[in-house]
Amino acid sequence: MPDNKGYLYFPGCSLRATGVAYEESLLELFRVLDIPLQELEDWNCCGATSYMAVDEGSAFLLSARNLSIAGQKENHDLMAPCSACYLVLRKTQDYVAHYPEAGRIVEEGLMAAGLKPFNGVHVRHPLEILYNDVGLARIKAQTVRKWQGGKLACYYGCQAVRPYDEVDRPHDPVRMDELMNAVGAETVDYSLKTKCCGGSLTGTIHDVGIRLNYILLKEAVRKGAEAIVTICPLCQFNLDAYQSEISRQSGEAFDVPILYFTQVLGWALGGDPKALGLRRSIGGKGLVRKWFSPSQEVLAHA
Amino acid sequence: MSEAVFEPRIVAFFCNWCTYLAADLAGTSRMKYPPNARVIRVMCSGRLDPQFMLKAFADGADGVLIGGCHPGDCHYQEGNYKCLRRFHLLKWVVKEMGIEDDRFRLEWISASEGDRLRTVMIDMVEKVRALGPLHWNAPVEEVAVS
Amino acid sequence: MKPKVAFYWCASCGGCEEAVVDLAESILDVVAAVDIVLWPVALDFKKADVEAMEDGSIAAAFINGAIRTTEQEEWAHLLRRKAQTVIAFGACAQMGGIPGLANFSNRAGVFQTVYQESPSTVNAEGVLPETTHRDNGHTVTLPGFFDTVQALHQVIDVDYYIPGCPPTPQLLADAVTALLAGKLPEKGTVLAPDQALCLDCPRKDTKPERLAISEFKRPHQILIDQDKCLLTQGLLCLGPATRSGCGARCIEGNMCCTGCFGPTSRVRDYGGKVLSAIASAADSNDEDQILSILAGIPDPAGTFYRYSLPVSELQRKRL
Amino acid sequence: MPEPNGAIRVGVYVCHCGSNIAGIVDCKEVAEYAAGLIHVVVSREYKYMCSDPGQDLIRNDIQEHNLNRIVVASCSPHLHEHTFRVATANGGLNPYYMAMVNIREQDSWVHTDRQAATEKAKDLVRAAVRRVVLQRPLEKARVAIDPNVLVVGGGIAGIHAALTLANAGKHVYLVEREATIGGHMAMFDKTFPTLDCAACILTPKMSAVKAHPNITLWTYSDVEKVDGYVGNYNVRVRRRTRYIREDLCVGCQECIEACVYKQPKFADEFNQGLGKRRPIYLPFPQAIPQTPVIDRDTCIEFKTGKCKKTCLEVCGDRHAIDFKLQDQVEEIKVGNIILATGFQPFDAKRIPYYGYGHYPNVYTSLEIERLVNASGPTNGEVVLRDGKTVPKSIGIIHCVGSRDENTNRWCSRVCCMYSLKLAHLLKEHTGADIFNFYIDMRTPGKSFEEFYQRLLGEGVHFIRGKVAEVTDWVFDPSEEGKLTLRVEDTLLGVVRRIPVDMVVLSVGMEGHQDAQDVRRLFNITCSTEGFFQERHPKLAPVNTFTDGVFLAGCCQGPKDIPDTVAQAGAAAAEALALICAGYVEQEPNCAYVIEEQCSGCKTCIPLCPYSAITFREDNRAEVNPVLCKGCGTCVAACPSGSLQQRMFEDDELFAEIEGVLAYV
Repeated sequence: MPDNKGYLYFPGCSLRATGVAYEESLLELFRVLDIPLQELEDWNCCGATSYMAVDEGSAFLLSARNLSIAGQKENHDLMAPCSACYLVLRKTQDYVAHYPEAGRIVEEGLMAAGLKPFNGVHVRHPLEILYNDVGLARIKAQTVRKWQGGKLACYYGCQAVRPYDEVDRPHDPVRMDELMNAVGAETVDYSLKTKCCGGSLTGTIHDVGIRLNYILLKEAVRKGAEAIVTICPLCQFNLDAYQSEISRQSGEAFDVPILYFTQVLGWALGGDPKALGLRRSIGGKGLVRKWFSPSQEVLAHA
Repeated sequence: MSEAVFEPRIVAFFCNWCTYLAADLAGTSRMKYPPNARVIRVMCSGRLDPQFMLKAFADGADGVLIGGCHPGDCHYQEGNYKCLRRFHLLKWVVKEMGIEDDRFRLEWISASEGDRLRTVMIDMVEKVRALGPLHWNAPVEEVAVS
Repeated sequence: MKPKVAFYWCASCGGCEEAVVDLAESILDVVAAVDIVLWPVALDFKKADVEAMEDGSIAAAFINGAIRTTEQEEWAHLLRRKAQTVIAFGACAQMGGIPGLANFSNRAGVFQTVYQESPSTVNAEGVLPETTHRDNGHTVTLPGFFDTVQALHQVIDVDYYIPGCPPTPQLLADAVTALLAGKLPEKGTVLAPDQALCLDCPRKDTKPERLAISEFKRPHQILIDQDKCLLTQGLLCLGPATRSGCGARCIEGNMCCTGCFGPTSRVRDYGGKVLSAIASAADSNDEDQILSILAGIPDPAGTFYRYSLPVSELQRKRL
Repeated sequence: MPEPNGAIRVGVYVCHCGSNIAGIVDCKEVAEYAAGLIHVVVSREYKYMCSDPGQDLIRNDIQEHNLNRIVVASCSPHLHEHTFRVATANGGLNPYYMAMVNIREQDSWVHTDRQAATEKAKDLVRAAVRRVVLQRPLEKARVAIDPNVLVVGGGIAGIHAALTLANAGKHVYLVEREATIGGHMAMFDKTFPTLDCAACILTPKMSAVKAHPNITLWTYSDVEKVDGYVGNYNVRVRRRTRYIREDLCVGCQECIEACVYKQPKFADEFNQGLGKRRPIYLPFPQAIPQTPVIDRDTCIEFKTGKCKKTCLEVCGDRHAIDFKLQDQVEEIKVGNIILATGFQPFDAKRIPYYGYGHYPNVYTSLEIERLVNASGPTNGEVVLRDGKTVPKSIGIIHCVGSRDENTNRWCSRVCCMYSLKLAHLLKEHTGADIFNFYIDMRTPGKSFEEFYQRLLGEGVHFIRGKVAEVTDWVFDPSEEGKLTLRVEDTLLGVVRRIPVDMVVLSVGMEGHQDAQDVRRLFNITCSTEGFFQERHPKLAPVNTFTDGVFLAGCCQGPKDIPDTVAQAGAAAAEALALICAGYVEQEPNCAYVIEEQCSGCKTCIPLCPYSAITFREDNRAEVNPVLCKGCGTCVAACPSGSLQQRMFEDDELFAEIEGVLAYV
């Protein structure tokens, strides 16, 4: 679809909390791309993770309310940057369409709330928007700062790519890699790109969560990556926030920047470094400062 | 059949090579579907004279289902296309006579699609059940007073 | 003494009466040969006179028109009693004919159109016909009007049918001759050839062996070729499905056959059969294309059942 | 219609089929109901109508009660219509005075409500009774069988079928798409469980085909068009040109050596791309025919027109090479067709988490066949893609693209055995540690299980579990530089990580990509899995629903070499049976014109797919009964009702419609 009419934007809780750097860099990136984003008014929790596990029906209803609001809008492309939001919204549509039981719950719920049933809402993820709607060609063309930083490991996590295959190939996604390459960044063949980041396990069964993140960091480094790039606030948080603890436990010192792909792209496309939420990084502060500093500005098309 | 829940009468015309075999396959695979349809076998859906379908409605069928080979797969090369042409023109006529769309269907079901046959049967019965009886052959009481 | 013959008209336009008159001179032979005891359109007889006749005293009753009122029904029964042979005369008596198209509606619908909606009507009070009406002490009555129009044989037992809208004088003459000679065929026969019109069509040689219609035309849309098969010109000629015996008069007049002679004896539902033949000729295997080709046929049901709706499988529209 | 013996007397027979029908349909009630129908004189229920006593029941009743119409309510007419026609004929009636009612496949087997199923059976029986009353006596027409046979596909199935027929003195056209016959079997190294060399047993048969006077071999050719019917098929075959005349080429192969490409440069299909070939090449040394092919896409002459054409020079006055050669189109007449088009191996790329195409040292089983083969790309030396390292540990994953909801659900039947074979061969060649990962070990076949035992003895490791992924991420230093298989060992009940140097994916079998086109070409059906559908899974495994078209080998479903050869023989025998009979009887269901009623409107003529209707001098249509296949399309269209179809007359069908609906 033509990006001039822009997208409806569903931030979700993460982008207003642990993942605020994601929102900052995303908004800056779309600003430089000159693609308008219209925040969905009066949006509520997407119903993700724990809620989905406690009471599926209510979780669907939470999502359904957001979809219903979006359904009344002119623009039906609803962008959900958080993988969890993306998945639950998408899953709600899917279940309502294919499982009468879920359909009934949602229909009755919406009716009780005086909301219209949603139709034609197209749930989108920024990775797939940048790849399909904007396109590598335009990204290349608009790259002003050639990437001078180190090799990157693109980490997709699970929720954005499975079970739905609209964001990328479920088992071997490549679009983030291609976007990174498009702005001159080299990516490593990272075999764990869709493995588990522990999700909320870091909060519940801590040891397991920590171990999973340890594996991710260790393999990225082994493959020669100096930073990990993510498309999901939860992945980013887990990998970033627990690095010191992981280092302590494993006795291996990790100091790896965990970036959002929108930060790298935003920077490459000439966004204001201050607007990219870079200062919020925990791991690999030094590298982040180095890579995104004016000294690194090499004109791409010079 | 008890009128408690209305059990529609469906007359199904199946071609010998695809849909009739699909119905046999559904049987050998022990798939279950409602018993409302009565199947009449013809060699090819191209044999179906619109008079047959009209007759079925006139005699009290609540729905008529035609099953033929998928386009391009007709055992007789193009019989199903002839059926398709007649079906559409007949469907308009039948509609003008006040018979709802869901009562008259043409479905392409190949010999290997036992499951599809089952789905179509279930769907057709449910849709016709929802429409209620047609009872064309029920005597019309004529009151001449105005 | 001469055999008694009766002519009666029910729901019809009068065209069939014309057919009788069209016997021209030869009508005198008929008059000479038979004794016309009833012919409302030409001579004045009262119902009482007919009732007074002995049952079976009329040799043959030619009844034209469909049955749509109680009066017509009564007359049909009356004549059935009085006549040895009843002949359904013309398309309306045989199949319901043009009046039969009223079966796409019902009494209420017909009254609505005729007494209220038709442009020529001024009926502010919305007065509709009633079977009985009291007016200062007097009661006037009208026949009842049926919801459904019926062909003659759907009301009484019919011996023979003479098709056509109207029938040709020739068919009538032949029938009368056969009647007088006592040479009538098996009961229930349609007194006309049992093949389709194409057989007698003057243009039959111009029809290609592989007809495929990619667009249906309407007479006003094209300059109709005087000599070419009308179907090949994309016109909806129903000749292939229609009984011959009319002498292809419409074709001679460069017009399509509309099917007034009805189907051959092998066909149960004229409309269903003719649409099958027509649809088969649609020149495409692509569903959308098929639809757009067939969409060129105006009012399919009305076209294919123009004369035969009341005797078709479905007989009338479901309201 | 007039009866030889006066009134119409119908006998109705309701079959229990053991409990298959009687389990749901109340056969007694149905029979009693039928007894009350007009014209019905006898109405019985019986356990197995298709059994001899069942058939005798019909015969005796016909004589005792002088019945003149028979109705049998049992299974699908596709199964037993013939049986009961014969029974009817044995009673002295015309076999077409029988009508069959399907109350098994389309009633008892698909419904659960006893009462409703019984009502349905009654309706169908009532309709059949009304129909049978109107049925006419008919005679089957005979059609002569052309003794020539077309065999499509030159794998072991096609080869064996062709030789069988040729040895029986019938002429065979063997058409193969590739440049050589031999099919997949020619690519195999050894065959399980006997481990005899595939080439050694196959190549003699290949040469026999070439040499056989009764076989016309067309390789590098495709069947383009098929029409006609059993006994009389007209087939058009396109022989793609190889730019080398088969008649002039002596197979010296000097042209190949002489090619301007000093070194082979292009991926060699026969060796699964593990080896290289030149633009002018012979698929493999024992190829039949021994005529090289020039590949347009890689040949310089075709790409630029500026080649030195050294091949042409060396061929010299033999003039076998001609760059201007065109495809040849052959038109042949055959009576029977045997399809032996084989299978295609599952594309391992479809399972990304096994890393095929991503990690160089992940191989398909077919690649390994070539790798261990003495005449293969490495002359039988098993090395990794780097061309030198000999693997010290090898993992073989079974059921890749088989028994898998995400790809193919069916078992490919041969993978367990060939995986064992490869395990043996690889161990033999490399002495490596070999791990077989299997879901279930399936070794049903003569001395298959023994072979499995033997492998266990050879110290091959067997791990029961579906491999989750093949990955290069390192968890433990021992995994560095290796491929790690992550798998749940369901016998130990633990998740294991097993690092290996080489991974072999035992890919399953699929129907060919173009199976659908082929199916249409020959007017047969495909199962949902994409294999050709046999007429009956048990009783007609090599027949199709199109008479005179038979199946052999893996195009019908996965099978090993012995089963394939057996089936090929069976297909040949089926064809021979028809040829020897000399004729087939045609179902008398063709259309006919009621002359005196036809008005010559020509509506029917363009509708006939077989041009069986002609327009006569006397302005009437006429149906040629030999060409008519009995679809009835013309009948439905005849606007004056002057065309009818035998066995499906208008009045018979109207009676059937009235019958099913005449309920109270």
